[in-house]
Amino acid sequence: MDITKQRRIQEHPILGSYEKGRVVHFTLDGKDMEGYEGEPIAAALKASGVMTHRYTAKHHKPRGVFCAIGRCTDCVMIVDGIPNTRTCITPLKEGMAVQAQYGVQTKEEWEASQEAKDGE
Amino acid sequence: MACATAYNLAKRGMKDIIVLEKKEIGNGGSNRNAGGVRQSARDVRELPLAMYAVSRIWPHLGEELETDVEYVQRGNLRLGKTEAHKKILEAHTAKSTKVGLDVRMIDGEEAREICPYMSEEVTSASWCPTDGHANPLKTTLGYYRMALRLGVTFITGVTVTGIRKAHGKARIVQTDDGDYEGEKILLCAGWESRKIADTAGIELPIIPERNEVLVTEMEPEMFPVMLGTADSDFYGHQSKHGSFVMGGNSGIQQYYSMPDGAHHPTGPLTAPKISRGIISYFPVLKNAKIVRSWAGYYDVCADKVPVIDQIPEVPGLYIAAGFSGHGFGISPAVALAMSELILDGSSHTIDISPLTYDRFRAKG
Amino acid sequence: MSKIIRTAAKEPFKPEPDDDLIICRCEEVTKGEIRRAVHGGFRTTNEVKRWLRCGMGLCQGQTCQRNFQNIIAKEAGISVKDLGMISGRSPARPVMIDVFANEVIDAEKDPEGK
Amino acid sequence: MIGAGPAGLSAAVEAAEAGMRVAVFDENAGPGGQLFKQIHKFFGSRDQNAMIRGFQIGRNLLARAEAAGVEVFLNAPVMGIYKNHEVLVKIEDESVHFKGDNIIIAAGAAEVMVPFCGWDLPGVMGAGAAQTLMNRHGVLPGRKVLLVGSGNVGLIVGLQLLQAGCELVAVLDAAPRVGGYGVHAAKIARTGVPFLTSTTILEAKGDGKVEKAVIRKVDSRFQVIPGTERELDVDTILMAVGLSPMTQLASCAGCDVEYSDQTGRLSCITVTDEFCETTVAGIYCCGDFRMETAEGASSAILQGQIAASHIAEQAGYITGEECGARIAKCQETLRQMSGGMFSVKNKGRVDPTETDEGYPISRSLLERGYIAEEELQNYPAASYEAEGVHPVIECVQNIPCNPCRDMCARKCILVNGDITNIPLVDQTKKCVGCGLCVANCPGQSIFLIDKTSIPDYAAVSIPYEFLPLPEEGQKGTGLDRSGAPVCDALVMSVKTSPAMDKTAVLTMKVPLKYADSVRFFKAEGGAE
Repeated sequence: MDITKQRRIQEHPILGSYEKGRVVHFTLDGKDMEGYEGEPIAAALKASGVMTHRYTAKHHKPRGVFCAIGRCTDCVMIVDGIPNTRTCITPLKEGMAVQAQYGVQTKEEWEASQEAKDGE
Repeated sequence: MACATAYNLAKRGMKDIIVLEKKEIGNGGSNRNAGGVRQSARDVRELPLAMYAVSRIWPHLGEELETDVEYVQRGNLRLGKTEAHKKILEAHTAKSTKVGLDVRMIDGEEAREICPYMSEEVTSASWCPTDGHANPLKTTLGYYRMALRLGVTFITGVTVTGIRKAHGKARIVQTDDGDYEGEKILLCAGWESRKIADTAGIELPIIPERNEVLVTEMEPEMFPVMLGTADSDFYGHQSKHGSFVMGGNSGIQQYYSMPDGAHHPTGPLTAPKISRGIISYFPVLKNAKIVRSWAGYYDVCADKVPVIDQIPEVPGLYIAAGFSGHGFGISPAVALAMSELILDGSSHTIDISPLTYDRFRAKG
Repeated sequence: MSKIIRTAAKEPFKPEPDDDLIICRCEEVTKGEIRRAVHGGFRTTNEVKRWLRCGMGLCQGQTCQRNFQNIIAKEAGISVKDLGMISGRSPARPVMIDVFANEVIDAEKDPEGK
Repeated sequence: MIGAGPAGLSAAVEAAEAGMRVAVFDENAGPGGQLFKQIHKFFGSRDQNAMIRGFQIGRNLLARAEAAGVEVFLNAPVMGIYKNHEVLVKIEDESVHFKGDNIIIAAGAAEVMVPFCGWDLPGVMGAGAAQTLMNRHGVLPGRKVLLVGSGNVGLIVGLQLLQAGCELVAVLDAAPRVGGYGVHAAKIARTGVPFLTSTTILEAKGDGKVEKAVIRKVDSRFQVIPGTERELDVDTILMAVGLSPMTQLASCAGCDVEYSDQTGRLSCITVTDEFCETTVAGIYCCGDFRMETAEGASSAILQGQIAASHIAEQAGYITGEECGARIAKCQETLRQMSGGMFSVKNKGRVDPTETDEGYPISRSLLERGYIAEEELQNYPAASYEAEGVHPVIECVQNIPCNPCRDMCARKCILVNGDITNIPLVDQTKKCVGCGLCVANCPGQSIFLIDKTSIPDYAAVSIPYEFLPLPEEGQKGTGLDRSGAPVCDALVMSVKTSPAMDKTAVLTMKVPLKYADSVRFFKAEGGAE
């Protein structure tokens, strides 16, 4: 999503404008996204209206940001191939590949493993 | 051991069984281990216990305890990188095959076929396809739950301080909660068995040795085998949950700190050492995140196999201790043997004759 | 930890309408599973944790410990004060194996890291 | 020092200024802990950072730490604490061993989360999470928000949601009364946000994310009243149920950790003595929100100073006398700040019927978040009549705060005796209408009223912290304390100045008979 259309506070009555890094591009499940360099990945996703970060391993339920300070670990995603990355405290960088996490896998891997299980 | 033995005794109809525990259920070694259910690389004196457990008990244990003990029988690889490692592995393999265990030496290639994530540096391995692993927490607690159902009473939060004789027989268990009486008393308190046995005039050559286990976050299913190395860099497996459970020790930490009973502290040097061990065999795991580590104490016996015996000098006293870090896998069989010792006067199903309490002799 | 005498539950387990409520978010353990564990004889924080994995996930019980303790306490009819706590263990945050492996012991002697 | 929040930094400054060598480790990319998301003006006394916004306190502390030569390691989570005060710290891709003569654990607190059906849906968050998103990162946490919990954290976040531009649908509390300071609640209530006390959340509903919240009433014993279920359209549900100390590092070090009701409710804390020393000698623990004082961060700062002073004395860097004096001063401030009707000893146990001064308690403030007009007569400073412009102080609970007294150059405002006493107006002194008390009252509970200067009209001055800032001559509606529209209002002036620190003082003209009713301004056509 174009950064100017995101759910961001343009001017705050107390904080004024926010000091932000440059605009960077990253991908979410292959889709092009925009955010500010150095802000947490979760902040960039929230600004773009992304709610679901992952689906749980056991009940396959969606989860999103919960504590936003790195403690609850609910917001984890696969970032540049590494699963269980806490997006609320991982700074965004140009070109990052962010993927929703299914259990601890990508959607494709997860679907393949489910099929394999069903086949057994 | 206590939970499993109590269960076996109650299953055979014994009444009035009381289990005393200082802290909580499953605080000892049966809970604090990496879950190996192994026959390979064992001392031949305890191999009958291991082989009986693997062939007769583990396959049905989950059903019997009405819980998933996560038993996976997909083999054990013990890995080597050097000629010296290979020699260690070959020696174990030779001894085990002599008593009928299906274990053989394989090369690095074949090991990588079994477990494709392994480093190219691995050049040899012993392979025992009937070995495996299980979840120690579910197993120990599962035994507890079933024993409870069969009428066993467990009393936790009570510290045993000694065992006293009455009329020439072991009779009274002294605790910080007063005296408990029993016609038969089984002592299976890990490394702490030693000081309790002492009060009954029996000295067990057992010392504590701290080991630590690292637990990773959940990972995709990668390998079902149990792992160990010739050099004992680490041992462990991937659990059903997906986390890797890998144990080891620093080789020096036990000289620095002795257990204080209440707190099971980990040392600052051990986890890094185990981590290096894991990466050197499985570079693919380098990005896996450790979420927790914990420590437990091996009850290391002078000759590295346990004492499982009734004590003629103190009639009514039974001891199962000194498992030296490999008690979990055989615990279902030990419990069976011990229940027979207690109820029938001898272990008639499994041969435990080399594991007597009075076998220790000075060398030379 | 104080003395607890444990014997088998005399009454059968009674389900409650909100038994499927998730308590441990990481390991997706429900209220009903925790209640059932207490009914089955587990009475301390660690026992329930080891039996069900609640508090054993990525966050190591930071979010759920208190909540599952409340359920144990209510079910067992005891105070949360008597349940014991999950012990804090290294690492306090998830840390990659290769970071753990990469030890620097003499930072003090060589503060520049040369 | 583990943690570069208010406790850790203040302890570091104190120790470094005493001559000790200090290293601070923090897992975050920036120092300050949760201070940098605190954008409200702090309560307390002037020498304890009153009137200063949290993030500014953080900046001040950092500057002092830097000047004192404190070494701060960021992105450096402490992995474990071992025997002999050894710590293992993750720094970039290394695990670095450090040893200290002493360790202070100042690892902060985590939000308490209470499970309800659907609490795992995306869109249910901690109130602190929302605060982080909007105040640190400038991102809206949601559009239509339901806030669960009316303690001070909830109330503070509630106002911040409004400031960020979110719609706050309601503030819920299971208790029959608002938990936090009435003045905090009143800031929200007058914008029109309803307070639903004796109400709990039953369920968060939605397809893959929060779309609705189901709430219901409970009785005084927290038992559900059947048939009271109601659905609210919201996309975000925030929980502000409380904070609990992070104890795992202390526990890892072998320090005793236990459940205690020291905070007024049962929570798990690290056991410490009066100097913040744990049961492991040389390891201290402070600032983890176990002290529920006016501002968690202020008490954290004081605790940090106590711990560091004690360490400095033990290690021979300051004399016993010096240490004793410093600690006594901190402890006295802590005592004062934790007094009043919100003190630990009163909280949740007694339902006071009158203030320390003997005024009746405002029931409306407790139940609905604003003072009912007919209750105002109970409070002298809120209900007196005077010629010309004069301050009306709607601060009617015993809370530890007194900057109003210090801000008035004319000495119109008095806070006698304890800091928790309710402010009074000295009518012999003449107010000049400078508005500094209005802008700097952390509770935003002071208004200037002038009923005599314009025939048939009154001038009402209110604190205003929203955007867009209304302009002189702008027309709009005057809202009462509950946010209900009362009359037309015309903006006469909007004052800002550095001394007012981002709180504008908006003066509006309203018909005289509404002078005691109107407490907020809503611009015509625009959102509030």
